[in-house]
Amino acid sequence: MTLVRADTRVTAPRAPGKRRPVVPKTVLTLISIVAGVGVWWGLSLTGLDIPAPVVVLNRAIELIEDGTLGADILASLRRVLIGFGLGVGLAVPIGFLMGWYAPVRALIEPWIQFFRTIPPLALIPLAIVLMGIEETPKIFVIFLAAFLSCVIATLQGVLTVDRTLINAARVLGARDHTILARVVIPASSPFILVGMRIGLGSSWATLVAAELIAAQQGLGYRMQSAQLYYDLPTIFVGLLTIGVLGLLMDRVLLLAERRLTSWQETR
Amino acid sequence: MTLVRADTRVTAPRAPGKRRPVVPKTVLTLISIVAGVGVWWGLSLTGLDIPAPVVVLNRAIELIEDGTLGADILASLRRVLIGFGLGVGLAVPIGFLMGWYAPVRALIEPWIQFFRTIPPLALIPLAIVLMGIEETPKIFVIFLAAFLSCVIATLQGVLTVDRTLINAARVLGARDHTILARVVIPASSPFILVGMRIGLGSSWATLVAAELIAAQQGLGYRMQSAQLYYDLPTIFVGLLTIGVLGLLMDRVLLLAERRLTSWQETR
Amino acid sequence: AGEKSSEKVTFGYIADYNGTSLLAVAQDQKLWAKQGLEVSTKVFTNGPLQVTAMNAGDLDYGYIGPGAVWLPASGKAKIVALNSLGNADRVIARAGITDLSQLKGKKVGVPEGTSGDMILTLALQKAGLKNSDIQRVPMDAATIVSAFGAGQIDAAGIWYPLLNNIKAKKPDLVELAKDADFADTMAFPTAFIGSNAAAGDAARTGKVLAVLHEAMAYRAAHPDETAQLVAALNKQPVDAVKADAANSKMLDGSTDDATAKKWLSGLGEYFVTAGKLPSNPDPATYYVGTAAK
Amino acid sequence: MITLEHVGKVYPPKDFVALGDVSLRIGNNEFVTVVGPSGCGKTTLMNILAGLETPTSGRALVGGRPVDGPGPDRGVIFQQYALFPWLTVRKNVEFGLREKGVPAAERRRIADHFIALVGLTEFADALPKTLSGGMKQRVAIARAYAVDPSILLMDEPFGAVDALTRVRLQEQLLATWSREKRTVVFITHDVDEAVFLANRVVVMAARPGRIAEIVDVDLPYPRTEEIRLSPQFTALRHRVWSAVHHQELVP
Amino acid sequence: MITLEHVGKVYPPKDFVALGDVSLRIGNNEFVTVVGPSGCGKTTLMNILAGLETPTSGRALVGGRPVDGPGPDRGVIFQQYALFPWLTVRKNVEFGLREKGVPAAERRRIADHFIALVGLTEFADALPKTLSGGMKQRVAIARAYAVDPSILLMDEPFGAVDALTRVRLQEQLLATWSREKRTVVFITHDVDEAVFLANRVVVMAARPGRIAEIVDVDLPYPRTEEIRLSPQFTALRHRVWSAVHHQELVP
Ligand SMILES: Nc1ncnc2c1ncn2[C@@H]1O[C@H](COP(=O)(O)OP(=O)(O)OP(=O)(O)O)[C@@H](O)[C@H]1O
Ligand SMILES: Nc1ncnc2c1ncn2[C@@H]1O[C@H](COP(=O)(O)OP(=O)(O)OP(=O)(O)O)[C@@H](O)[C@H]1O
Ligand SMILES: [Mg+2]
Ligand SMILES: [Mg+2]
Repeated sequence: MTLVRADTRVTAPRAPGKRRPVVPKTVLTLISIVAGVGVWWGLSLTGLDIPAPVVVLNRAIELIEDGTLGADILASLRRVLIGFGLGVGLAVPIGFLMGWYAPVRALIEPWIQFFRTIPPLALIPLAIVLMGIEETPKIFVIFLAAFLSCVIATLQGVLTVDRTLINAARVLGARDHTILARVVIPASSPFILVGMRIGLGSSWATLVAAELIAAQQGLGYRMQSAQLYYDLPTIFVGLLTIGVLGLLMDRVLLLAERRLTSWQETR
Repeated sequence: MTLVRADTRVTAPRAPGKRRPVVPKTVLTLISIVAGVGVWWGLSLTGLDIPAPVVVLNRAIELIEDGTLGADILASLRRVLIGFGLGVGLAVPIGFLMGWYAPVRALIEPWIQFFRTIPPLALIPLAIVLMGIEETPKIFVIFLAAFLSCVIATLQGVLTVDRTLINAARVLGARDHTILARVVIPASSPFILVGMRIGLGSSWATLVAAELIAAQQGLGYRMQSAQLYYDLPTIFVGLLTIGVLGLLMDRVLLLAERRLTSWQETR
Repeated sequence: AGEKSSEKVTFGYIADYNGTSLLAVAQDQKLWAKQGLEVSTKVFTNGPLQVTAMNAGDLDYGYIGPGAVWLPASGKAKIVALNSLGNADRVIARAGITDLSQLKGKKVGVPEGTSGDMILTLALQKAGLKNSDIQRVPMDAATIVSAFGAGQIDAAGIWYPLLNNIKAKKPDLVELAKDADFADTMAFPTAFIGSNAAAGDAARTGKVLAVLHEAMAYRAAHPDETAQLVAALNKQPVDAVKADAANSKMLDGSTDDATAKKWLSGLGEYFVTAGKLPSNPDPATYYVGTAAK
Repeated sequence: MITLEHVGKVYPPKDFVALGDVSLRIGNNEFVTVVGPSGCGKTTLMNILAGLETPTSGRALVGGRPVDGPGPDRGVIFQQYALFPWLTVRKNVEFGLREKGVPAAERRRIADHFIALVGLTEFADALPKTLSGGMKQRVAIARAYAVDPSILLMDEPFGAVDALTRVRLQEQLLATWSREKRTVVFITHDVDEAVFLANRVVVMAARPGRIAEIVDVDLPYPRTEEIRLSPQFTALRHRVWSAVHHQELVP
Repeated sequence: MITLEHVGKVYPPKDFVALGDVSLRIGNNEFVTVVGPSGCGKTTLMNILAGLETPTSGRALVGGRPVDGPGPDRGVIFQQYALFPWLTVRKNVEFGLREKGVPAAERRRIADHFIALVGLTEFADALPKTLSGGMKQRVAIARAYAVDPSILLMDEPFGAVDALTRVRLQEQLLATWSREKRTVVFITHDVDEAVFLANRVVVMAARPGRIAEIVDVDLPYPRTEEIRLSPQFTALRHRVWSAVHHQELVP
């Protein structure tokens, strides 16, 4: 049946690499982190109101030992994961609807851009009135931060999808929902990723605001109450913990991206 | 000299339009806004802690008449424009450097993602310590919000640029800086736009935090001090003004985008 | 000394009646110029930020409420003068709760580190309850207004004028405790503070004190005019400012050192029991009001 | 049955006339090739048949009904391949089958069959970015064949493959067409190919895009090398060639 | 002078051998065409010469120096056109001139000249997305010609244009080449075209990519229609054809 002869594959031993000896990325990242801690140390020595790394480390050890940090991390991580997950999960279909059906966009976009400009702090009274003081309003505030970043990115991604790919899917019989799942989402995954990365940052950055709402524990709450007592070491422990958790989640996203967008023909 | 005959162009009168009567976009946007105000009115009637639109409008008129609102808008707009402008202006070259030179990325990226997770509120003491209490720290906080959103988007845009276009530029003799200006920036403009739109929202959302730093006027300051007396109408005037200004700036961005990315072959 | 050229002073404040009144008077009556000072005022929303700015060298003097007195007490700044005694704080509860002891197991909103926190702690002590006997729900002051109004919490430590907003929604709420209930053991002074550096400059601090005292005298003599001045400066309605003013007892500058130190030491006691200070320092170490006089 | 009635296409914003006034009927099971100078509107015409563009005047009917969007009854091979870059060769070929609801095992069998047909068995799991231009084009061919549409719209489908592969693909296409009697609309720049494959060759002209001439090819199927070398073939070839280029040679 | 010394290219991650061991010398001012089955490594070879890919073994020299990245001395026409979609036709053509520092007025003159050469004068201000496939390809040609490189690397440059335009572009290319004596490496699938244009035809074979045979074309320039019809031409054509396909016919 085959009229064109199948090509046969030939495999060769790997050719001797000619790459210049390059410093591996992780080493650079380590150097960068060490340098950053150095700058911090330097600043703390200038007499400015910045606690030294050692002081912060000691405080962190204290907080770990009495279990506070662990409990705070769990409480905050849970809120961020749920809020962020819901935000991204909703942003992708809404962004698609906005990009696909112009009237939906005309109806929704002004509100999204409007709510983007509202500081999370200002939303809190409304959130409490509508959702009480349990977990819901806290997660909602985080959700909103993730959602609003991600939906704009998804929208732009959908608008940017190459028309010929959509056409190719349509002539193969694909309906709108399949085009969403199998063409638009993969094609706009670089945009969705940008939205997720920015949204992830926003989620964590909003945590302090979210935990103003009657939180009993959580990293944001801990920082907030430490601020009232000018307890800089605790604030720094909070900042660093949030930073490290955010960084780790970001790496997970990047890893996922590398797997999902390896098809791209980029540099 | 011409061996291939030049094509001649034929122009016809516009064919009779067959389009279905579609509601124009601006009408939809108007409907959406009216509906939003309706929802607001409805909420204000339920006895929730929300002032009615009329009350807010009256307060707005008062604030306009005594010149407060105008002065606040000017002060805030100036901060946002400068902070946002600097943020975007720096994000594009830094994002390019990160995307183009892997070591730069390895060095900088963790810090960017780290600072993304820090709530602007927590930055304020540091900003005061390092930059005093004049305009600089206020603008800096806004700058950071815009920069951090935009730099991640630009980075992703640079990473996503089609390799063949870069190759085409290189075989035409382009050096790195020309490739940046004439290939990478245009090709990643949809990404940069996403970063700018999200960054614009963040800039405005950060305004309240920025104006915690010894601001004498500004929309964020006004809302903050209205909160001392729980003066909800004034808070709402602030929120709406910020929302409307943010929306207008967003429209300007979209307009600029439409002009800059009309070359795209999108749906 | 510097008669010819005026000395520069930066002064932080909070835009309520307590925080603004003296500065508004001083500006209106040109009291600064009289002392050869040139002032630049900076508005803040809380005390700790002013202390941060002071320690960064950007601010010479500032204003704090009673909840932030632990800052100077722990050596971050010096108190240069007492301004007023707060009488605005209340413990409130929803209708049906008639006694402090009934707060047991209830959800109580508290803006931590403020005078609302203080009045609640004192009230609980008086009723023989521990912090763990109630469900303490930390939230900021504006949030308490919403949460109480929406019935999300049963009680709260809060103050006027915010309380007026709550009353508008829940006219039947009950006030379980007020500042005056603790008048014999505790006062709630608001204060002007100076950075450690600024307070060390006795000559200039003396001039600043002179301004403040003269303004206090004017304020005591002309309460209505003062309210007008504050309303104009902060762009607030005069009625709201007056209502705010009624919640505190304005000092007129005649308070003697012993009384001031008694109040401060009482506050220090509270901060120690609340765990915010390791020990109660002698007010003389951070109160320089008369020393400069 | 495909019918074009006075179809015109004007592109905004400059009111550029891509197609002037095209009328054409293509019978069921007919094999029509389309030739014409670069930019004369061949792709535009095909997109209208596919339902991807709407004519600005006139109308296009397929099976008696106006074309209203694309459908799996009309398979399309695009000039620019339009492979899904995130799917492997096999998944690309399976795409349309999935939409049709073919079960997984069957899908794979069909896909592998057509991948073998275009000689890419060894590359079934490769991503498009690792393929050469000609290999991409062959994937696009396999993908369109796999859904087994009753109408095949092919835009220069064999343009990027070498001569021998091209001949084999031509023979393969003709064999399937004779067996399963599809309707085929086939755009090409190769006049030889146009005559060799077609029942009728539609010659288009540019500015505005229109049909200049229709050449009937009365050669018997199966088309063999002999037919290719026959004087009849040469004559037809010449006729199509001059029909394509006459309009350009005369001012 | 272009020299390839035992050039090999292995693609990760599966160690796929795109080029086995290719050695070749191309003299100055030579016109070499490259033919070979789809996927045999023609584009890969050209990318190595252009400096866009590094060989994994062996080395490539141009003018005696190892190729170390691309340069404006080597103009490239890509198989996929690679136009800048945000630039008009004219700006695309001017791109390389700008890099060379040609002043604006001169730039425009040159660009318009080459745009006219490929018959797109009316479309000088159009964006690529409004062009047909063949028109895009012609823009890519004009863009490469405009920088006037001493070496031209062309990957199936005339594949998407109609037959007449193709003949004209061929003649045009030969005329310029004879006049200005450039070195041209020209990939094509059209055996006719390969023989008609070249001094030498390099025939490649696949799996692994390698040179199967080099056919010298001893036909005089200028190449005319007469030469195309000469028995010598037919013989050469046949020889190249069987060289391309021999390897595939024998298992
Ligand atoms: N979106 C568009 N906007 C404006 N003009 C367009 C657009 N698409 C196509 N055209 C014009 O329509 C004409 C016909 O284009 P089409 O792609 O149908 O040509 P073609 O016959 O397929 O050419 P080729 O053989 O080169 O592929 C061209 O002149 C082209 O410039
Ligand atoms: N990035 C890559 N990764 C893996 N394999 C690749 C890559 N690029 C090309 N190849 C393989 O190298 C081989 C040669 O590709 P190349 O593009 O050079 O072929 P070609 O001769 O130009 O073919 P065509 O005539 O179809 O364009 C092909 O089998 C292809 O699959
Ligand atoms: Mg076409
Ligand atoms: Mg190739």
